[in-house]
Amino acid sequence: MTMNRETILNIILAVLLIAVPLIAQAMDEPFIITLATKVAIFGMAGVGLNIALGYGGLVSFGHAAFFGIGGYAAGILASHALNYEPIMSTPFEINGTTQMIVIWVVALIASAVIALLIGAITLRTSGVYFIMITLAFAQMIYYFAISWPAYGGEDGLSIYVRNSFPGLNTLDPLSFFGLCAVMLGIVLAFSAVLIRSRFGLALQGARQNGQRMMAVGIAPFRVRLVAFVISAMITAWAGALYADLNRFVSPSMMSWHMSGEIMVFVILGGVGRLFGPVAGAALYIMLEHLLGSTFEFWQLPLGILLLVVVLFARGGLIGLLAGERKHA
Amino acid sequence: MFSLFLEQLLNGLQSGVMLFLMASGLTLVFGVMGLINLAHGSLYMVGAFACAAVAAWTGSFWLGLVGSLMAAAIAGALVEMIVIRRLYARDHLDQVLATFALILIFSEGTRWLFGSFPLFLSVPDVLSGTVVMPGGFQYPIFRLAIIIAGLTVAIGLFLLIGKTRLGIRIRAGEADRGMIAALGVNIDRLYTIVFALGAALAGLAGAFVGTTQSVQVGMGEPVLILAFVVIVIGGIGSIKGALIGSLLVGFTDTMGRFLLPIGFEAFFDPASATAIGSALASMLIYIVMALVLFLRPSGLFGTEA
Amino acid sequence: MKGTKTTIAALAALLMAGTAHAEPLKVGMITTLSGGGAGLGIDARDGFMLAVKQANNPDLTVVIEDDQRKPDVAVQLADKMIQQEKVDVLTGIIWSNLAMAVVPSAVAQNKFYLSVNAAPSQLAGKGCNKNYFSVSYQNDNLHEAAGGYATSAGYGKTFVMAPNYPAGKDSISGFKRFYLGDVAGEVYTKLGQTDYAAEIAQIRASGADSVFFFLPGGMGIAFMKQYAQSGVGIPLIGPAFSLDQGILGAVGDAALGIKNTSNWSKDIDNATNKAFVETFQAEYGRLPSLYASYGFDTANLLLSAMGKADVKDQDAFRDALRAADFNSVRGKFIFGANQHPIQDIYVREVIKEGDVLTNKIVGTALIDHADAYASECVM
Amino acid sequence: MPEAILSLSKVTKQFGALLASDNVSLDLMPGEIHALIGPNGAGKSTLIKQIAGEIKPDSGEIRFAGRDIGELDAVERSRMGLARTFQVSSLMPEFSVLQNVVLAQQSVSGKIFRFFKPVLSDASLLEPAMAQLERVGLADRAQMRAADISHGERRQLEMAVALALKPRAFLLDEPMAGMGPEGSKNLTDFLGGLRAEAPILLVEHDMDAVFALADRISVLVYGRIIATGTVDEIRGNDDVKRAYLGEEA
Repeated sequence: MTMNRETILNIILAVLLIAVPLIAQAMDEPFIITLATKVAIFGMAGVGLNIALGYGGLVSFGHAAFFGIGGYAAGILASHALNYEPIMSTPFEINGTTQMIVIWVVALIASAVIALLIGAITLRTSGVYFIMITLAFAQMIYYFAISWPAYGGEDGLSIYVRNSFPGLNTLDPLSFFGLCAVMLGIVLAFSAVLIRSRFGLALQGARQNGQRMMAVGIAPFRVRLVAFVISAMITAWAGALYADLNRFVSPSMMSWHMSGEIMVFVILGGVGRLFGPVAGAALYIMLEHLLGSTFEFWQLPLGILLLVVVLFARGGLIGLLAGERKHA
Repeated sequence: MFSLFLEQLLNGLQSGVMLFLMASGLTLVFGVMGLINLAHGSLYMVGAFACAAVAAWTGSFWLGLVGSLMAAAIAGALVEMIVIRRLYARDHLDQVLATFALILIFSEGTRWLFGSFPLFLSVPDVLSGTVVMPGGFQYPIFRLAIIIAGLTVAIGLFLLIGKTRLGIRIRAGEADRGMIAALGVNIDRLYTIVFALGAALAGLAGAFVGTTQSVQVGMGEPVLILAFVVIVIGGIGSIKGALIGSLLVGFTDTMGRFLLPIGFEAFFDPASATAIGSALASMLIYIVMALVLFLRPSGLFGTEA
Repeated sequence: MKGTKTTIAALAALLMAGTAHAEPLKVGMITTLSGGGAGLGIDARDGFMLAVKQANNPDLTVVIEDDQRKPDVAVQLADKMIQQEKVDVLTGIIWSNLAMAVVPSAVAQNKFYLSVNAAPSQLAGKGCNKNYFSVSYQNDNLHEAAGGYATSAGYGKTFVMAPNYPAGKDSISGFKRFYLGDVAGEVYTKLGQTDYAAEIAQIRASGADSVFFFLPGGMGIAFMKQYAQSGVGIPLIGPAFSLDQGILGAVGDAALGIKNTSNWSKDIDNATNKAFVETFQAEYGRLPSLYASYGFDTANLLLSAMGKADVKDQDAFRDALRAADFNSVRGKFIFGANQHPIQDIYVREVIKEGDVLTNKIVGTALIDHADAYASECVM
Repeated sequence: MPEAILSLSKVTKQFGALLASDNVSLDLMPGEIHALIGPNGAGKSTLIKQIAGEIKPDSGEIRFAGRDIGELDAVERSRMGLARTFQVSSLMPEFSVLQNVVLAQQSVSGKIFRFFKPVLSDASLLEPAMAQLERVGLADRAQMRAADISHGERRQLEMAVALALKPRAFLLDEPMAGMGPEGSKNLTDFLGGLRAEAPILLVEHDMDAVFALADRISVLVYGRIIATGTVDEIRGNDDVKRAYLGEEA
């Protein structure tokens, strides 16, 4: 395989994402590591959304719900473990845990079940209706989280101590970054493989021409539903990591702003591009950090910059730097 | 109890009419230009701020109202010519991102100009006070005025679309862009006018709502989401759908907040009934929307598949 | 010999104490400076910085960051302040949900946290911490005072209303804790709700003799304007948040006459308060709000402790904070065992001074009031 | 007499006041090419859509391979072996020519939900897909984007996709539309050989092609079949002349 410009760009991005925290560690700038961790986690959430949005053409405006479900999986399990209260005692006892691996599995299963339910209803619609009905479901879950008192409601839930991963001191910023970076690598690799697989071909087909899909005997609905579920699971996984980054989870993880932000990462970086969400998250978080500490009305230049990117740099950052997308 | 029920029905109507002002502009812009405009809520905020500023400066709410219409229409026309025009040919995603950026620009720009504290805007003296309604309850005159104003706008809008030359062009534009351009209509100008009209409707809603609520940065966002719920329920692009959707959402929300906690008292103790009922009430309109789209994936009056 | 040693030790201690105020101290302020709730954070910041400016202490450095009212952003800023800026003290958070996100982990990392506003019950009771001080109040205080006032004013059928989220539920239970009459109705509204027609109709129909409401920010503005238009006329009682200086202008005459409970008011009669109100107005061109007063007191508490101990000596610094040896705009200032203030809470009424709406103290609701959670706190 | 592979009886479909299909009865026998002709707006495409399952008839019965398929959707009908091409090419524009065929191939294999193995290194899909491209003469275009090939080539690709489905019957909706004379001739020859594989229901305007290929012809006018018969019978039918050929002449 010869390397095209996008592959080279992806490699540069990956190297940068790993190098920056290492340099930051050497220069004793630990907050940069936190920012890089945030990029990795939001990038991961974006990679999840990109499967539905970029490859499947399913513009979900409600992915924050899954991000939050992942976060709450971490928060709820950890809070039960830290308070030594079983989650349920009848008919059999289930205890909380602070093991990330268990938490991830729970986050993946919970998000899959809920995405299956939401997808089964929302995927009957298309276009703007789909955008808005996914938003509606996210809002339902958001308001539920706010008014449900058991796990803190709007106050959210503190984890106090970051959950643990075998053989790793997760409290050390660099180690935790490493963990998140590896997870990002895994979902990126999975995403790359997925899109070249039989399923990936069917998913991209469903985006381009649903009528043709039916004519060749593939039901686009089922393909889209599976893609929606996979997409939600990856975003939920990122949500679980985000809860651990902040050692805190709250309904704000599920707000429509968060859905919008995850979407912005994907579009800013380049829709349907493997590294698009990572590039988008990196750019957004960098801007937020640089502008936020210099100017009280920093969201004004941020807005203008976003506008310029969408108007003049079509195909996002990756599109700008690597040219148009080659056929899949 | 019965008069309370009547009063709540009227409240539902008023909240629906208010929503219609917001939603009609949104659905018009979508119907004609195929544009998803998240910044519609910002134009609503512009209207409220302009009304408050002009009213504070001149001492007259009515001048403020004129100011809000003009400010929102001008802001809308400028935004259309500078930004939105480049987005018609793009997909919904680019539109979402660009108008999301516009929200940031409008919100922070407004905060820069007006500061971070809410502004004052009040009901004009002529419309303050209450009247006794049939059924025996007192009702604020201003809310009645909003109902009348909103219904007038609705009728005006139906006449504008149905009877005037501009309306014919708008309908033609909805049906077929190429066709109307071929007929020699200046499509750029038509789009600017339609967008400014939608913005003015939002600005008007902002001015009305500003008198009864808080004129502050970010005030447009909750209403924006509601307006989207409305137009999706009604069928995107349909003014009639926006009207029906607005009323449905207005009634559902008001009656839900009123009746659900009472209803749950039949099953739970009062404290949990209030808690569960209120929680459900805050989710209710989204549940209704999901239900409508489940049964009719293109909304009640939608044509687009 | 032994005597000499003691003398030297005492001398050394004296010297160290003497040099202590020369030790630098870095404060990280995380507060809301953008978006809808920015007014509160800006007031708290301005009050805080006014005191810092007046003290002109070269050893005090302040780093300020905007949390955008997002808990996750607040947590990351706290990490930044602790890891990178290496601050000794954190402060500034306005909202309880953000405080719950930041405070537990900050104090666990041995940083001091001084609250300029939010003081959720979790941090006053079981979750109290020796490094956490609330300068403002405990969240329930003003609601409790409202309950106390309603009782003493002779109300027997109060309608209560708050948003459907934890702080809202806490406010209602705080009110009921000191309210002896009957509840005519209890309504939880949607967080961020802007139209209260349905609730106002219920109030009118409830036959209540008073209404207690806790609706912070824009929600309160909307409710009061609509309530005034509705002509219901049943007296309103609320905590000061909805009737504070920053908001009154936006409510307008609809706020006139509303009774509200507060631990600070610009007409509390003491020299510090007078000077504060004057200098704040001179510096920023507006009247100070509640949040500005909390910010101002917080900075002065910090400065007083800096004068007594080095922040690196945590125990000594903590004792210096506990002593609260500073001139508060509230007059006397004492911390209770859980490091929340024990204080008088006043009843204010909204009045007009010339064209400007403001509050006037009309009575005292609770004297030397401590919070309900202090007994659960084990340090 | 062998049983019809596809048979319509009394299929009726109305859009508002327009009767698009009026009591249409029609069958397709094994090994035959049955052409459906009629003037523009006669309801040919609507009929194809009803057979393919994209729209539902108001009444009437459609049987395929001995089974009533009225309740089956387009996907299920395709999977039963009913392959259709579209009047206006309907392809995956961003896919390569090869990917378009592979997608169909993968449907036939019945294994869509495979998430890991790269599809373009799967010989069990690639080889048959390339074979179909070679049959329609598009092998040298395999790596080009479907959006970038010529109109005629897109028609050929439609055929390749249909072939890949290994159908039991073809529904071809104007396969010659927009093709040059040489392309039409080539396709005519190709279709002639195809009837041995599976019978074809052919909607076509190109009368030369129809008369060269069809074993039987049905004539649809205003939603009604006014005549069915061999080429010679239709040529000699007065009704047809009046209603259809007469108009053209």
